[in-house]
Amino acid sequence: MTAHAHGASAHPAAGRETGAPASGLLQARDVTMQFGGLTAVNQVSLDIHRGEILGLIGPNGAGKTTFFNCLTGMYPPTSGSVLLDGQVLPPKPRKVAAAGVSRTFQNIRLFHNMTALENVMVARYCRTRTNALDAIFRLPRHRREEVETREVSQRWLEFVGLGHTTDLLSRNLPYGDQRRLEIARALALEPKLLLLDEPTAGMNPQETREAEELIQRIRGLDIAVLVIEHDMRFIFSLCDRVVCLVRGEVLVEGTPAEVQHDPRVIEAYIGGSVDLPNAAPAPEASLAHLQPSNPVLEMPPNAANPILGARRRRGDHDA
Amino acid sequence: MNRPAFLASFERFAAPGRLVALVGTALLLAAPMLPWAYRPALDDMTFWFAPSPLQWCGLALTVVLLACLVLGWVVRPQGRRSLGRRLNFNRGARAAAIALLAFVAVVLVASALELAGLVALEPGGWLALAGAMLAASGVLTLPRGEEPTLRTLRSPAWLQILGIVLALAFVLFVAAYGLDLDDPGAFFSFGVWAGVVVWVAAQVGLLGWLSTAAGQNRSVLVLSAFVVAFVFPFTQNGSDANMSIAAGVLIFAATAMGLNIVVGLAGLLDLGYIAFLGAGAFTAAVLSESAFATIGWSPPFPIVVLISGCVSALLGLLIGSPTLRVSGDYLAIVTLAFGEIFRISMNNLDGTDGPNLTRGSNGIPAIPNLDFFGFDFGSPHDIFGITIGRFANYYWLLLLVMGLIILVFTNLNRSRIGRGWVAIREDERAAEAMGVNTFGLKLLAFAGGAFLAGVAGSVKAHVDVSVTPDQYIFLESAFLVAGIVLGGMGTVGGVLVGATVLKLLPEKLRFFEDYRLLTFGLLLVVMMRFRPEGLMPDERRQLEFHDDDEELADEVADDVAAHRVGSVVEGTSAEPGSGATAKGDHR
Amino acid sequence: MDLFLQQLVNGLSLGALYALIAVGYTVVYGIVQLINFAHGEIFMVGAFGAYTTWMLMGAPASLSVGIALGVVLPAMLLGGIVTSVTVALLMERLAYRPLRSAPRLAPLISAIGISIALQEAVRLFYGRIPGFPDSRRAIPFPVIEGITGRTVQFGGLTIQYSALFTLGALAVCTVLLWWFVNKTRMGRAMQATSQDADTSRLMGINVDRAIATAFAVGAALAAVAGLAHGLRYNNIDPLMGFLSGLKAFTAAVLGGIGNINGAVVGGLTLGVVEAMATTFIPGQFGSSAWKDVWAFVLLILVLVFRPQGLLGAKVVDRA
Amino acid sequence: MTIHRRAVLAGFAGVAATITLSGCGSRTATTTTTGESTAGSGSTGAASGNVAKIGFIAPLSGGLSAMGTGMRNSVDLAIKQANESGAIPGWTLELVAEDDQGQPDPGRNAATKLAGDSDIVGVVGPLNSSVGQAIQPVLDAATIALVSPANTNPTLTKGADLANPQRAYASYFRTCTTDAVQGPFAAQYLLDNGFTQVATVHDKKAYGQGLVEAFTTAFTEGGGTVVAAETINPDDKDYSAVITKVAASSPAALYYGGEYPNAGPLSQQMKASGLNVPLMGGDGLYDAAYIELAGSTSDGDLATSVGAPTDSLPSAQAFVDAYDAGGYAEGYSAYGMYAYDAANAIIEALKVSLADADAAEGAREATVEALNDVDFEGASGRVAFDEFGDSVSRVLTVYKVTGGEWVADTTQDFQGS
Repeated sequence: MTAHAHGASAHPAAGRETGAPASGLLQARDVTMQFGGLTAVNQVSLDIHRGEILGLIGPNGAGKTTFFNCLTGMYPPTSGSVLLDGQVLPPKPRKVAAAGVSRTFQNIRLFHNMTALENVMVARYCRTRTNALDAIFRLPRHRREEVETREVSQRWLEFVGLGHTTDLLSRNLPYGDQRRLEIARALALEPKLLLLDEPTAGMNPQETREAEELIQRIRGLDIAVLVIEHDMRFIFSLCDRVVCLVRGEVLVEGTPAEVQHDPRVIEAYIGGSVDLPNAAPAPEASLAHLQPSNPVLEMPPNAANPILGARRRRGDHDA
Repeated sequence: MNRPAFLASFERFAAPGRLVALVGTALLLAAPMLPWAYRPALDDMTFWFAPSPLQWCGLALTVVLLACLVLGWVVRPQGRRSLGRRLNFNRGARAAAIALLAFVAVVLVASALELAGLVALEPGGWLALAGAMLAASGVLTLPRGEEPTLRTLRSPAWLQILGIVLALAFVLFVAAYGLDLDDPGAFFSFGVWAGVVVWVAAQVGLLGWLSTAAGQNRSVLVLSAFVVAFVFPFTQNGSDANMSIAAGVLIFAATAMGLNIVVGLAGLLDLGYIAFLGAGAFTAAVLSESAFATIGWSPPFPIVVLISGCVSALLGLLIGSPTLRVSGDYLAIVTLAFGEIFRISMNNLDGTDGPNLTRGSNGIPAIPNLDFFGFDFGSPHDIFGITIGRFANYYWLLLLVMGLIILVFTNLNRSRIGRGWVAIREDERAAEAMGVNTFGLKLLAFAGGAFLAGVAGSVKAHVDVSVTPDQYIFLESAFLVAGIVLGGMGTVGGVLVGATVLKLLPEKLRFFEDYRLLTFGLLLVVMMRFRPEGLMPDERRQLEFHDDDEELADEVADDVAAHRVGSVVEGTSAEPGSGATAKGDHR
Repeated sequence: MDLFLQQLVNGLSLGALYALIAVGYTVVYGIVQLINFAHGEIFMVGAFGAYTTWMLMGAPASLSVGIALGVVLPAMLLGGIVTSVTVALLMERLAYRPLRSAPRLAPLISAIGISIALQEAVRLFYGRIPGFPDSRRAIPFPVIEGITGRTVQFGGLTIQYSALFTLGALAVCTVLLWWFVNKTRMGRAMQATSQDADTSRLMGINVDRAIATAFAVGAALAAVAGLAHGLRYNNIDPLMGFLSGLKAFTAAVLGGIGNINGAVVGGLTLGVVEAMATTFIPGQFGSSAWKDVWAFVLLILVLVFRPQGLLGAKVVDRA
Repeated sequence: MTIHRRAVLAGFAGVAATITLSGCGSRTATTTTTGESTAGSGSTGAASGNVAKIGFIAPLSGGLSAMGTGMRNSVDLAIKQANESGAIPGWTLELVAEDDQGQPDPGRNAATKLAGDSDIVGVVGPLNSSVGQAIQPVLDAATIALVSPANTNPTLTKGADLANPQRAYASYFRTCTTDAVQGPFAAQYLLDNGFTQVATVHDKKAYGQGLVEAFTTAFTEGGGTVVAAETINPDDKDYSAVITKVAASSPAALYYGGEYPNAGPLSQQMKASGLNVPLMGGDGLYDAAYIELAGSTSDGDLATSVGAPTDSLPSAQAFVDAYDAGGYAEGYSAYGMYAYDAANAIIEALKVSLADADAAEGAREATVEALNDVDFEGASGRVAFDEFGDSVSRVLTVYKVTGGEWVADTTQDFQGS
């Protein structure tokens, strides 16, 4: 799990290379975000290494998405800075994207009335140079880039397993496919770092497994992944490192095993209302301790939340 | 709209219904041979056995009705690819009968209004009405069946091209003949007829086939459309009156097309767009050789066109760069305010309240005619024995401008820039997060649209001879927006239709003039309520306005796929093997 | 100095009129985020409603001050309010409510349509009522004894009773509105709806009624403005709503749209700016020919540098 | 495949059938359509074979339609009278009335339409100077005489440089006087009556601004002082800021360039805010509606208007009587008399030009030439044109609001400036 790839190619066809030393890709330095009197993110510092998968967990309202928005320039942080490859990222989403950080959204934000392919093609915008005059007079550069954009985008669709959806309107895709389309769109930006905001929310176990596998393949392209997720099982089996954010501050940072057994994390989650893994990989001393006291876990298997119910059944089966 | 349930029960009586309809059709066939009115009204329907043109129009529709009735009976809709499914004759018959009823009713009412009243109608008219009513009531019993699927039919290229050419020939005929009608009643009736013909074609499935054909033969469509537009002045027998109107329509359409980039593609509502047309017109006027021009420099016209465009674009940047950061609703108001600032400024730059640039409210009159290499736009020329007057000359020039604007519009739309605009329209923040330069693209739309309006304005100055500030008021901006909304945002055809309707109807229906604005206002409200995507909508736009309509979404997706098949085929034939080589080159 | 004070008085009385109309824009925008472009026409309809009431009372003239102020004026006010509110509610019900979930362009275009249609309807048809004056040109407003033509001298200042009436109307309306919004059930329902319509619906608030109330409140104030306009300028015409509406909207944005106090402050500011621009800007650009330009330039500047307006709070866009 | 093809062909039957129809237009070529001349006259049914048409362009719809319809009726009256009296032997005159909505664009379309009609020999109109600018070249290219009853902008006749006037279009004439006459006349009146400190206000429209400029020049030349020069926005209702500014310079009178819809409220507000001086303006104020809008405080306000008061001029009285007898639904409005005179000027010219012409189109040039020599006593006074095409009539009257009515104060044949 410590394999780090290098090389400029971010293309899906590129192979997975290993052996390079771990190096800092993105550094968040004392990032603070305040809304009026409320401090949503407080002095968060975080390093993301090349090619690693970093999990970001924390109870609801811990500031995870706000932190994401600070990283991607959607919110200019009240103080602190974000560096990518040693360069300060300007707080403009577009420039952050061009620099190589792309993201998906917690609530899917596809361009609903565009086809799947067009959605991905939009993300090629900052990787192409055609200007208005090229386009108006259909100059060679325009023709060349159009063909290229179309092909590259199609390959990204295929990479996430949506090769057959090219001409379908994104609003007509099944929920899971929409999530994957969002990832394809983010990948088409050729990012160095991919930020996934709850990529498995609302997915069934099958889809979750596929997502896990997809993220592993993305890492295989030498793209670092920062993922927010409530599904602990997913996080702990996927990530190289995990950071736990509570009330806008970093509580714990470490390997999945360390974080999983950290009493502070467990305590933080007692107050939380989110689902907990009921079957962690290391059952002897894990968050599973908390099961009796967590109200969520006392819900019957087929409770109002069918997704939760499904996940739980899968856990039972695994156990 | 769902069909009331009781209508479905009628279908038991389909056979007798068809008979009733056939009887009605027979009456309709006979009626044009009789006089319809006692005295001449519309285009004079007082003769025996000599149908007037409008009566011929009705007769043609009757023939279509008869054909649909018979074919709907003979051809059974068996199998998905059968003739009956492809072309739904029952729907066609229904549409044709209802269309005929509407047409006959309009003709009779118009005649009665122009004459003493209903007493002036002769038996022929009543016979036609009776026939139409019979036919219409008869066809109500016919099963409606499914939507015709002719649009998915793959037909040979020559047939498609023939279809396009015939359709455009029909458009030319309607335009030339309709414009020639001076009588408001006749014009209105003919307009209704043209409208219902299109509707019937849509119901049968022919329109779907045509749109597929047009999509797959875009260059043929464009070429023949321009040929038709080019030929139009020759149908006028040397009269310039309609060409003057046509020039006005073209200026309006060209401006609206520029606005369509801003509103239709980028989704920015600009309520002061007329200012950019005005800026172009004033620039051209000031730089013209008019004795009233305030700058003693008059460069050749092509340079003036460029300068006009640039001045407008500069104004667009000036107003856009600070305000495009504000959200959509605010932008609408800021642009409205800008339009007012422009008008007031043009009024004030008269030497007393500001530097003398525009001569204030007097404006700049006496702008001379253009002269290209000895071709004087102001004087008539004889081509093929037909006199081509002043406005016909300008009409051709405007056609050129229009072509340029359409080129800009469509090519931008089908590029990464166009995709960026759609993305901004759909979800601006997501677009920005995906690296789209939202501000830059919005500014480009704004400045680009302004540039095109400026170009149109520079020609307008010469066509109009004088430029005054009171031509560039808010209402004109509202009309431009309405032209786009009416036709369909984001489409070329829609804007052309919208512009024609908004400019032509008031010219031809003068008696209606007092109610023009009222109708216009109500039309906007009704359109937004019932068909916000316009008469000829862009498919994506249609979806935006009908967010919850899944059926429509599937249908559009099918269409997109169908078009894609066409364009892929086109693409490979144009650039053989380009796909394979590109892979290697751009890794 | 007298000149300055006199212009201040002129500006405040003009601004009070703007403010009364601006409240309508602000209340409606606050609750449904719709620029009710036709609100200027509601103001016009209010003025015509007041005039109609006067005509229906038999066009009473040369009355004693007591009857004019005690009977005729309140009746006209009531008539104006009833007319405005009726038209506004019809408009909301028929044109806006069906478009509530449509893209934002749709209601805005619809509003322009309503605006033009209302203007034209009054222009074309009002004068056709037997005995009513031709509405295709300005109609002289009735003389109300005790207000029309009366002035009070105050030092070197001349203040018309009609100006005092307008300012007084604004003061009373502001207090009543504050009471209504903060102290009544419906007012609180409106506030809740403007915060989050969906949640409010879940909490049992009749959102439709809250929105309709917002339209009605705005219309009532616009009717007061319509009457004040008639008294102040002695004539009304079908097109008077356009420019006044535009200025009032400017005022609403100036003060911070959605903020009732902002509308009042914005209106008064705008009025004063216009009056002062007429007198105190030197050179060619200082004549009254440019005052509207300055007003609109002010609007653009405010939107650029302080989009939330003078009194508005900064709103964070939810990602 | 065959079945598909058959399907398509069958579908085309409809379109094909309609297209072949274009061949049936033959009947229209022989049958003339009724056209828009519903307002036309010439219904006397004179047996004479030749028809000459007089065109008319003015706003027949929209806000200015009251004036336009009055003008149209007056022209109609003139043509009817000419046909009845057989003014032009062997010819019947017809009116073709077109609507310009008061805007250049439709005006241009209307003019083009008239120019394309070979029977048109002259055109009366338009109302707005901006429309005049747009249609002058169209009609001039076809050598059709255009006689405007209402355009007051001096540049229409004298060209861009008023200091070195040059006739812009040989075919353009007008029966009304220009701003260049009314303004100085008002200036002289004010000076004669002891007003030497005057403020000016105008509405920034061509008419108002032209009036104030002409007034200012004459007034300062005559020894008066313009103490304040302001403008208002015609869409505005609140003039208090401008009034305050003007009042600060303590004028003895205010000269307003513009029309009554703004002038009335301006007078009212001015007096209400304590500036109790007379307001004076041009013929745009001379309307009963001014007094209604200005209210009871308007007594003493002044307006100049062209021509002598109706009751003092027999030809004017005759026009009014004939108009009333004509049974027109609308009043003849402010410019009715000038429209009547304009039509009669064309008719006078036609007496010369049509005398030995066989077709109307051939008489167009002669009509333009003959108009230069026309000289007769019309409803508004003497009708004749100077070398620029302007009316030579300079009889003007000052009216004063007295007891809620316009009362003639001074009538003068004004020869100043």
